[in-house]
Amino acid sequence: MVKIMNLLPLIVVYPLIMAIIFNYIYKSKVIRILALLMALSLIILPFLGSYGTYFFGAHGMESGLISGIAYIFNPAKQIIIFTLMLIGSLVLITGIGEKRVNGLFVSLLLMGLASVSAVVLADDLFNIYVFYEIVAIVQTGLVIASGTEKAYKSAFRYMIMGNMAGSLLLLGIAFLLSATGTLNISDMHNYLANNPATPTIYGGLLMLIIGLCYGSGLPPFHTVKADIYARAKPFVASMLQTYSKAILVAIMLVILKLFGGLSYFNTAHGALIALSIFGMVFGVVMALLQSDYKKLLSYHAISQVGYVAAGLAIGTPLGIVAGIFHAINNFIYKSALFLGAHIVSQKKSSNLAKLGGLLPIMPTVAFMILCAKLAISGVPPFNGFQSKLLLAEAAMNVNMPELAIIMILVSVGTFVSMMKAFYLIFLKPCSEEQIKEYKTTKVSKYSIFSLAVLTILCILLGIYPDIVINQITPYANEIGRIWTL
Amino acid sequence: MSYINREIAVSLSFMFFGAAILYSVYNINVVEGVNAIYTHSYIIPNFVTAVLFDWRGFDTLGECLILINSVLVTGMVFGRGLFNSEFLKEVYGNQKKLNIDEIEGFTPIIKVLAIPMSIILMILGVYVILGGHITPGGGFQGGSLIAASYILAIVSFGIRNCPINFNHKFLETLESFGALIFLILGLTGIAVSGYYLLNIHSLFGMNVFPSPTGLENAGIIPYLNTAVGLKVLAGLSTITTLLSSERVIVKNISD
Amino acid sequence: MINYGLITINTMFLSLVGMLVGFLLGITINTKLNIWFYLIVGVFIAYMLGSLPYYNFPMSYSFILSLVGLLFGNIINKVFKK
Amino acid sequence: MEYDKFQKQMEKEKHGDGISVGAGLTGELTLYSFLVMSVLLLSRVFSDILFAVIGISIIGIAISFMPMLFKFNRENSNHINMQLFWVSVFVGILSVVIYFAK
Repeated sequence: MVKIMNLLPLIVVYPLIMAIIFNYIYKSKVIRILALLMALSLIILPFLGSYGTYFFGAHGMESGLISGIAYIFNPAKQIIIFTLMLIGSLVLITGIGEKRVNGLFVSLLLMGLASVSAVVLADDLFNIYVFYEIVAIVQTGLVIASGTEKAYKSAFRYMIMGNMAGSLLLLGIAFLLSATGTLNISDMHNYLANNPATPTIYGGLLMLIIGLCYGSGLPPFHTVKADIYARAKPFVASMLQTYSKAILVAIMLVILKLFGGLSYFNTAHGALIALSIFGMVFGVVMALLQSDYKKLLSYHAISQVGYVAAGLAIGTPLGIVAGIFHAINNFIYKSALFLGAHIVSQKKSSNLAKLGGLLPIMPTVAFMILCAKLAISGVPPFNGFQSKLLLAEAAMNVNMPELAIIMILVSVGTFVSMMKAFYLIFLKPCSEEQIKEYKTTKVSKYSIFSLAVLTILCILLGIYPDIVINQITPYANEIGRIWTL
Repeated sequence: MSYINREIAVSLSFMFFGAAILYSVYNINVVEGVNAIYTHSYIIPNFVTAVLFDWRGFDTLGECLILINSVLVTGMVFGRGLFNSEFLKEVYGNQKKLNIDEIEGFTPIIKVLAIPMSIILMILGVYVILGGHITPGGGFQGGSLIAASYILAIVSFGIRNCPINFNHKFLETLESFGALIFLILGLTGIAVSGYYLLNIHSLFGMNVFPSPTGLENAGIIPYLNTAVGLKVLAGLSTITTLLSSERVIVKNISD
Repeated sequence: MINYGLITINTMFLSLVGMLVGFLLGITINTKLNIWFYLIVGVFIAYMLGSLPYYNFPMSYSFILSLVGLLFGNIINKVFKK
Repeated sequence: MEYDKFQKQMEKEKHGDGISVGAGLTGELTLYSFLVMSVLLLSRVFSDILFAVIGISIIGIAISFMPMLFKFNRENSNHINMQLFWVSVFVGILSVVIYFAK
């Protein structure tokens, strides 16, 4: 039998190597071509590894404990990483169309992709922390890249919060290490399940939740997070929100895997559900108030984070399937919306009051944006409908109809604000001069291509949701626990 | 009026939070766990370095990348690779030369002492990097020592007449090179056995890092140490250069 | 004690790496360095440091050789400048 | 709460056109029904009559304060002191919930 080499670490290492090279050649002329090649090669990466546990440096089990750093790879993680890489490559392709694209932007984007994949893959708390920090810094950098004064300010605020949350997360990991003597998540869960709780473990749980909130933008960090989405370039924001959601899925699954089924987890479990509800409602209410398209979309990103978190926090197998599926759908349609915002702001600006009458100018783009808008509001036959249905079902199964009602209400709010934005951008009558101005400004073909790919995916997943769900289900069954209120 | 209420709320919540943390810290009861494995299997004399570069080498790689990223982002704050540099132009463009670059530095006494001290400090840094796998020390510490010698020189001479001339291209090359060595040494591990960052002791019958008896297991650790050292020195020096000079910003926003 | 094989590739390799790194740093130093002064001070410091464990030298060869590398790099820098 | 008053408030924040006011009203109602639903959920979780009574009175108070939206907006603003305030309150509440709640 031929032993096939397990190339799993390449998912992380290859983008990192390329990121350093891109940073080195940062103003060369071939950067566009190289970035295009890079974007194409990213998509192959998730298929390189083989399923199972991977030990770094061959440090596997020793005297009953995993001594080194371990990665766990399975179909669910594969599909998350595939979507991540797909969005990454589409954003890179969109970035090629920018006038001042440079190696530094590509480099930061790749670093972020690699680190988020590492967070998703890792079965080791400290490794998760290290790459989580890299993602925080990368996000700051990507916001600053847009170069406006507001971008600087919001990035600075994000960094201040990041200092606090990051150091608390590290403290929490130190607590858990001291209480259990290991950093590997599977080992740690075994230890926690067989030993009584100590206050140190409570400390670890508390800090993990704070870290989760910062990394994903759940309240009270939602204002900071929405601000950085809004101040970044819109196509960069589509990457930023993808990072946040992937981190949310990864860390939430870590918390569930560590503490799931333990008696003292109940209150924290309630807190997680409450946080996700807050995220949903606060996001959508703030979004309804915005008059800036980018800001509106960024608050919706927060609201969707709340949905994903709600699904995962319910913690039943169905809930986890719904949560991960919603996260994947969300990567797709939210990125499509942000790319749409990119196209719109290339035409004129992102201020809703100044826009209007764009429908006759670019009907195809308008149709694609409308598809994404319907997907985010949960209208069949788009993918958002499938996952929101699953989420509501999961909430009903644990005997929490109130949660399902809140989800539906928030969906209604989403629909209203999305339609408001659609009206103000595309349908509102506008003057002749403005139409002339629209006709002179050009939109890059690259961003329309990316938008089209994402729209097709939206419809595809809406009609055949089983492609994704079948991949996730085994992993969800492994982690989830059945309970009712 | 409502500030009072808010202050009370904040102080209460900090009290609870602080009490919770103190309660946790007070009840720490360390379980040995995986630590026993680390301390009982001998790789190299310095167990800390053994953990950092052998057992958990991938984490160290991540930490290096945090530093690299911070340097990239610091560069970005100062105008490198922005999509739109109008804000920086507004701040720095019109201003007629508040030039930090032309500050002459300190008194002659300090200048006389600074060069020998920074040279010795530099060599000490190299020594600390090299002894990383045997004595307490290693790449991070040694690299910071070398960066400190550079900072000493900059502080005493000013950036224009600085005797140690780490120009930007040199630092960038050093940093990329250091990180690439780390990443590619890891890849050789995959090529040899299929495990990333495997500590290879010998290749084709030759010791990877020739060392005296008792240290045969060092393998790639000294190389990793050197790579990290170069990278840390380059990263910290880049940040120093950026923070101490306006030239970089003016150059960045001019094109 | 037999001093056999004190200076071999196994014992000197570390110092040679140090020399390389020192050279790398040395080519960036612009001022002229007084070679004898640095060598004397370097030997003194190396003697005070002592050699690294497992390397049974009377003094720290890695320190001295790094210094030599740095000074050499400085000379090369001077030559190329002119 | 009257539509005209609400519109005037929205006018102050520079989005007074019909569709924006409608969106604002949706937001207000979402916020309010979220409050009702969470009180229902909480009273069911803790299955306590007293709690339900307190919850209903909270809802009553909320009605009298009715455009809550603008206050909510102010609390969620991007000022760093607001953000730090809510973060610190959050860590306090979370630590109480995790350590001391049963």
